[in-house]
Amino acid sequence: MLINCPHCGTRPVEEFTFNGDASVQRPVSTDMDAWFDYVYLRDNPKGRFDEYVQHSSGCRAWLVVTRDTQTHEVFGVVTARDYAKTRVKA
Amino acid sequence: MPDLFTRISALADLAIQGRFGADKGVPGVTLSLRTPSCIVTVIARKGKAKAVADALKAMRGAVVQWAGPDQYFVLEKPYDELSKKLSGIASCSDQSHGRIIIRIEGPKVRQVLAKGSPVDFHDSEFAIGKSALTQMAHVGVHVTRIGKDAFELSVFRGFSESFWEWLTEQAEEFGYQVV
Amino acid sequence: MTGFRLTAGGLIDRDTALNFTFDGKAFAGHQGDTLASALIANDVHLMGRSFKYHRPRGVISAGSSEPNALVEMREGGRKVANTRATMIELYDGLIARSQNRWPSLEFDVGAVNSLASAVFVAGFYYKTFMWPKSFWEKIYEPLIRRAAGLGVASKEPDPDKYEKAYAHCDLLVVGSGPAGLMAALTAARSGARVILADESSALGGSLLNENEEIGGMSGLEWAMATLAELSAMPNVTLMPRTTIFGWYDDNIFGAVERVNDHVLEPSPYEPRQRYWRIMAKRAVMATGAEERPIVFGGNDVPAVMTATAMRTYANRYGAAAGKSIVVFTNNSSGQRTARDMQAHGINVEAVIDARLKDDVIVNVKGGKRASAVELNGHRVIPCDAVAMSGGWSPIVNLMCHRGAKPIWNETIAGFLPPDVGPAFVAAGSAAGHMLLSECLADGARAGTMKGKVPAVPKCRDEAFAITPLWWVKQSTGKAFVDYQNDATAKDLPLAAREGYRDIELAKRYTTAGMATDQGKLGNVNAIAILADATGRTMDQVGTTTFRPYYTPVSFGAMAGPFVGHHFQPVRKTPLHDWAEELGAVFVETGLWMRSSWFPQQGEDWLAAASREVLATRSRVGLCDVSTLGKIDVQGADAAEFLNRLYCNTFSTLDVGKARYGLMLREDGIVFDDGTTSRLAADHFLMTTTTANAARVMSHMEFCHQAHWPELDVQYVSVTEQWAQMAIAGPKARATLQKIVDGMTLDDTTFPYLAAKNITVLGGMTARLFRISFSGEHAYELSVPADYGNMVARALMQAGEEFGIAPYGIEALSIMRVEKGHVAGGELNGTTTAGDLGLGKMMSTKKDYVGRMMAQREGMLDKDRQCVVGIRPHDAQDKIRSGTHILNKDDAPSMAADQGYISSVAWSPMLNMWLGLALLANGRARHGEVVKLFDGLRNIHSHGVICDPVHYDKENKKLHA
Amino acid sequence: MKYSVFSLLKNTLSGHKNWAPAWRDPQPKKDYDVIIIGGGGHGLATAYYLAKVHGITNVAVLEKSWLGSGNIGRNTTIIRSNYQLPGNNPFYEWSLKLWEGLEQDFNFNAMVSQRGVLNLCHTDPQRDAFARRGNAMHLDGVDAELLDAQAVRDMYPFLDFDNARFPIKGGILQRRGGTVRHDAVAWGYARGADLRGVDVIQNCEVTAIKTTGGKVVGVQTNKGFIGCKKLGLAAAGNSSEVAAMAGLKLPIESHVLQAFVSEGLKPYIDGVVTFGAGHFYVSQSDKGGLVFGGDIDGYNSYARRGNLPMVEHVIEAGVAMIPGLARVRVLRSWGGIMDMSMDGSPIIDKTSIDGLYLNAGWCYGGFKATPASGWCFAHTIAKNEPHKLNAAYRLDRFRRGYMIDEKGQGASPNLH
Ligand SMILES: Cc1cc2nc3c(=O)[nH]c(=O)nc-3n(C[C@H](O)[C@H](O)[C@H](O)COP(=O)(O)OP(=O)(O)OC[C@H]3O[C@@H](n4cnc5c(N)ncnc54)[C@H](O)[C@@H]3O)c2cc1C
Ligand SMILES: NC(=O)c1ccc[n+]([C@@H]2O[C@H](COP(=O)([O-])OP(=O)(O)OC[C@H]3O[C@@H](n4cnc5c(N)ncnc54)[C@H](O)[C@@H]3O)[C@@H](O)[C@H]2O)c1
Ligand SMILES: Cc1cc2nc3c(=O)[nH]c(=O)nc-3n(C[C@H](O)[C@H](O)[C@H](O)COP(=O)(O)O)c2cc1C
Ligand SMILES: [Zn+2]
Repeated sequence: MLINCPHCGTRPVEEFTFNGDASVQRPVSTDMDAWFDYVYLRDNPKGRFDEYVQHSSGCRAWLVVTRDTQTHEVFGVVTARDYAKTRVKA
Repeated sequence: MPDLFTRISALADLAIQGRFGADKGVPGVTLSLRTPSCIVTVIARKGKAKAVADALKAMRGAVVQWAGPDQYFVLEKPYDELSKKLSGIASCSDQSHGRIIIRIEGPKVRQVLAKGSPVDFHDSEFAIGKSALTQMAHVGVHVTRIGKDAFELSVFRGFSESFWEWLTEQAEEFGYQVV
Repeated sequence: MTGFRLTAGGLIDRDTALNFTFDGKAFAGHQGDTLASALIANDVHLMGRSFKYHRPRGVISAGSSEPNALVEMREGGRKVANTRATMIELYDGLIARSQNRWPSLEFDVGAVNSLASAVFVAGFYYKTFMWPKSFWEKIYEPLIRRAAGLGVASKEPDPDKYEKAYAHCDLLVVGSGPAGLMAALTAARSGARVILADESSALGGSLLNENEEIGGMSGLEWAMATLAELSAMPNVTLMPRTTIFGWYDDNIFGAVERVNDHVLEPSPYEPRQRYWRIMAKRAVMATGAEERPIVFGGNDVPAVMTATAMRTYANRYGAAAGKSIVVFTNNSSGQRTARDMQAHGINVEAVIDARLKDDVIVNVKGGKRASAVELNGHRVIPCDAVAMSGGWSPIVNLMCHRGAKPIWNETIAGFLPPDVGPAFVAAGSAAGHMLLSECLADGARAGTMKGKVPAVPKCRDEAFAITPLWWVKQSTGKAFVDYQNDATAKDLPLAAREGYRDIELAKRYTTAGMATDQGKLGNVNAIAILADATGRTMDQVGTTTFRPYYTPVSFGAMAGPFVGHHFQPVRKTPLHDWAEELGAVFVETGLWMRSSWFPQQGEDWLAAASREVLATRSRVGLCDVSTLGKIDVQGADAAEFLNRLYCNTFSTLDVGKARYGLMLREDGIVFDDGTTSRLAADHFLMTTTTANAARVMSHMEFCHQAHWPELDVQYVSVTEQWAQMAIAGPKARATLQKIVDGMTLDDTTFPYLAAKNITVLGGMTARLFRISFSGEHAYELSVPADYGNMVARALMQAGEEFGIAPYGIEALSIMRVEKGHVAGGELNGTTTAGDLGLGKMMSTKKDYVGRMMAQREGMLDKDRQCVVGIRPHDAQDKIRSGTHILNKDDAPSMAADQGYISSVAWSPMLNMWLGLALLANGRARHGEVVKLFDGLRNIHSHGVICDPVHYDKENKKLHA
Repeated sequence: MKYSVFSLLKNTLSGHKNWAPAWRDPQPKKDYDVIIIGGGGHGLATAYYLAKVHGITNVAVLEKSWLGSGNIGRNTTIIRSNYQLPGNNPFYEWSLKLWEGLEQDFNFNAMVSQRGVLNLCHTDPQRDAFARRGNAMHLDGVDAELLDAQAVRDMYPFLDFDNARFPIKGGILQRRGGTVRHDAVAWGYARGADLRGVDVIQNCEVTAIKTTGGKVVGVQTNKGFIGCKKLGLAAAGNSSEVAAMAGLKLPIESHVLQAFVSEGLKPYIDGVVTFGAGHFYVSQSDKGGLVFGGDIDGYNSYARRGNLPMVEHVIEAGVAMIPGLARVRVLRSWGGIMDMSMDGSPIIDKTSIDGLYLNAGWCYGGFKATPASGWCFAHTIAKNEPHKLNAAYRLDRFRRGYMIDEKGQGASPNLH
């Protein structure tokens, strides 16, 4: 699997570490249900999936990789920074 | 500012001069240690990326290497001077003793690097002056191309012995020289 | 011809004589031979025994699909099992032995199995060996295990080296036959970076063994000319002896280059094999087609082989499989072999072409070497070798490695590769083209990077036609589908009758296709027979799943140089040399080597560590703590960032001060701890535990970039920049004072938890912290790494008059247990701040990672196990980590479990064993006498629960 | 037809023409008392025990593909009961006890082979953790032995004792642990269930779950609608997908785990050995292949195949543990989809929906659990309440803060 790091260019998967679903968002509220959802519940989709990935053996940037969990095809990569910003807007 | 105290490189005992590995005429690669007076990590503060880039471009006598998003290794400029010059726009951290820089050059340099890193160092992909962060032999490496067939490999001090052992073993089949 | 070596022809150097032994018997062959061709030239066909019935077997193929001729090669640490005699290049001094036979290949006792073969049908294991119950493990299974397997593998370390490497290209061409050569040439001429790889020892593919005509020259000459042009181009890499074993995501190919398997011993500077990860923008699968056997009686008798194999031995190796042969075919390949063999002066007794008349072979006579074939209608034709061709299977493996299934094609009676997109295309016979002209044109098409497809040289075509014949049902002898695993034509209908109808179930029940050749020859025949037995078509049955490895890959290649001591890199601290001088014993801690004790004459670790503790607590000690993670945290929002990372507050920390901090995971469990100092309003220095340094860094990067990108904060690891040493004990200050520049250390200039940039030894930059893990009056001093050893030596000198002693992490952990400080044993990923007695640190005024989840009922349950001190009830007793704790009068049971001892230490101060434990509702149980259960070591005693702080409760020494 | 030496000989005489099918190939009825989704080990075992122990035989097991095509058909076959937490160990020990009598019970030789499971340790803290675990096992009456380096060397002299980066300091051994012929487990349970009247229906994919008034009434499949009073989910790697059909969101992620087998060899290693300084464990199958594996690839995946980095990672560890492996060849590698839970422990429980039961979250450890999982799930379904052995495997434990986290990795499925 190859991931195109916005900072470093295309690198193979061995340079990255994964941290699961990026679509879940850390709640600002103190609502227990929202927090439970965030920490424990996952859609775990078969198909298109936004995933946190760190270029840990490279520039160390956290990225959000949109990938098909069945074919492993990568559709796109953005930095976690930009992902967070656009999400705030949305 | 010159060092008041004598620095003992972590590779002092290993990087012994001489010719090693296969004896096929010209050595495939030549290895040497580069010990800059200073290495400083410079990270731009929020919204100051461009200001920092410009300031570094303007800075005379500094060797500036890309080291991540809005982040640089600046060589040959003391930490104190840099943090003053860049105060308010960047955060500086002294790494002068934290990293070991190995220079590797010669006709087989790319074959040797290819045994460690997935980065494509082909002329068409990796211009002179370009830096990359990658891994070789389970060790994080900062690579900079400094000439046609010449590269610098910068690793954390603590890994340098292991890394040197690995690197020289990869160079054996071509024969290598340590200077 | 002399013996079975043809007098002319072949790509062998008849002037070289290479000596080798097979089963101890001496033979000679030529440069260019494989072990198989050399044996055949020496009239040796019996090369192995089959898995289940121990049937005598010889070569079926001349390539990597060989199921039968597997041999054991070399000796000692270089011994390797199951090597294909058809792939190993002959070298002088080669040693090979046959496998899976006893006492000898000629006479193999195991052959009795074939008498019982009527019982040993597919799946018989599952129906028996169940009574009496105890017999399975005592008798049946050991027998089965001894019978199973083929070769014997070495258990000695391998003296050879292995390497790994990455390669990048615009076009990877897999296979160097006409299609592959044409593809490579076309792409290379257009300037693309091309890699051409072939598993064979020489490039050229089938052109090395077929009589073809291309561009007015022989196919071989054309291949050599093309290769000459390619090898002259700087943008082309030719890789013979290189098997592409798998296709992975995003066009990454795994390959193994057999750099030195064709020599007696590699040069010390070269690897035996090199494993490649090839990243190809585009790739061409020009892997050709595999010729299938026909399933008929005795189709496994030595000297029965595929038609292509027979003519390959003759054409490429100058070795005759026999002197009078019979050909059995259902397609044009058989005619080719007959013609070529005749041209070599071999008698062709008969060509039985199933397409012409309904003659078929029902049995092959001659146990260890074919002597005659028996046709339906009992006609017997004497012969000494049989060539068979059941048709062609395009080699589609690689394209199916990512899940796509091949598609059945009636006209060629084979499965064609699936369409997997433009980045990886098939060409030539691999794509189902059986005519040379098509293969060349197809190769040119596949090799065209952009623009129009160039014209290809003219060539002579062999017509191709096939009428499927899978299984000669009238067979009188055993007819094999999977040679190596002894799966016969009868096994598949049986599997179907028993309900294992799906091809995947049939595979697992009969083991057809599961041997070392992965059914390269047999699978399509198996599919056809199963289709017939279940009234389904070929595509309804379909293939089993294609998986890596195209051919088996040695562990060594995959491990590369990362074995033995080099398995993982070693990380040394800047004080390593200093510690070594003082005779330190180093211990692996993650990748670090840490000095753990400094034994003197005749001391074991406990004596040494105890002495080090006494020295430190009574005088002064020096310890290397450089491995602690150090992270520079700067920026306008640095304080706010730390507030969110730690459960306690850092914005209130004064400049020049240090504070102990506790980090939680988002699930409310404790993650890491350490002291963090404020060097300036916008500059903190964080320390982490050695174990978590990397994870904490990555956690910070995640929190900042994913959660709080708005924060103006920068951080970088400076762990390696600083040599850090703890100076602890009543004389720590006095010792330190002697090297510190221009400052008198006292409680006003440098109070407890002070943290400052200073200089030492007359101008050396340094950082000094007044913190203590040992509980003593202590400091931690950081100096630039390259000066570390020198400063440590200077401190040893300065402390000499006070009787300074170096101490290691063993002494350190004794002292932290004495003081009840939690560490790894307690920070085990399941404890809360409350469990550790640090609940009060959790701020109620701010948001921080882990705050919410820490409030769940289960996290606050009073019966949670929390940290307590523990001591033996009888002060003489020893206590051990991992011992469980029960109520004094409870009988052992999981339900009665109250907790366990997490850390222990022999305390030289209190002269007894002390520990920390995690105990249910522990804080309420100080003073309670408990039962200590150590069933593992069968030690049972009693302990007393107490406050975790065993020594100097009032912290007098800290401030002394 | 009962399998025995005699039936084997009898059928040999008749050229094996008269073997009865191991299971029928039934068409689905229009409704069942219980439907189990998933014809893997757990689903089939559940049906088997529903029929055998609870007398509930109007049961269908719906399998979307061929029988045992899931993880039961692709796991590395290790069985053991060396867990340390109270919620886990009694359950896994019961499973091991069921394994010990399984073949006679369902009259199918699954080659249950207790040749021992040895976990190596390379540091003192590791040894302490093993001591804690071993003593927990002893508390539960389970066999465990703490070995020092010499004792390990006596068992397996060919491990790397002399040149290792991380020297072997000892290990923990469970002699009753071992391996089982994985496919045969699926086949044995399927045949046993079929003989007791259960419909095992292959190539039948559930595409929707129908509920009315908060109660399950049946499932939509590619073979049409099938009604049921109770519905058990045992879909392992596909649990999230199937649960979503009932509107449930699970504390589970799906990850790919690779496994490997070497070329067939004469006896090389007798028991199961697990490396403690990297991800590698190995045993030898009765066919002679070295069956081994390591860690999950790390990224969420529903593809039954992995990538090269984990292959290298595993094999590097393999040679570090057994230098002699360098010249052994890997024959084949594959992958399976793990239902990785948020605390590394499984869920066997009722759900918020009446008549809907959940069996999931097995991570890479559910093969050894197969008998007990079937046993407990059958009980939970039949009695509409958990058996005491699966009482801790509640779905709401995460919300309430009672995780069962053997490794202490927290809510990061790919770290368990
Ligand atoms: C490589 C690997 C190695 C492993 N090693 C071990 C080990 O050594 N020891 C151990 O204890 N465990 C091991 N495991 C874990 C173990 O295999 C699994 O936890 C266990 O098999 C899961 O239970 P199961 O058998 O019921 O799952 P499965 O066999 O996967 O059964 C689930 C079934 O549900 C079916 N299904 C899914 N969705 C639907 C639908 N919509 N409709 C109908 N059917 C559906 C699937 O097709 C599948 O057949 C390993 C797993 C893997 C992949
Ligand atoms: N007349 C017949 O019966 C008949 C049938 C089929 C093919 N043919 C002829 O055979 C020729 C086929 O040409 P082609 O170029 O398609 O195939 P080829 O057989 O000439 O070359 C294929 C090459 O690929 C190599 N290879 C296969 N898998 C590999 C792997 N995984 N890694 C590395 N190398 C691998 C093989 O070693 C072989 O050298 C044509 O001339 C065709 O006419 C004739
Ligand atoms: C314990 C075990 C042993 C195996 N032994 C072999 C073997 O000897 N030969 C073989 O070809 N495959 C073997 N396999 C792998 C299977 O062929 C198959 O790849 C695996 O069950 C996954 O199925 P799939 O590849 O069809 O997806 C084995 C699998 C397991 C779980
Ligand atoms: Zn990057």
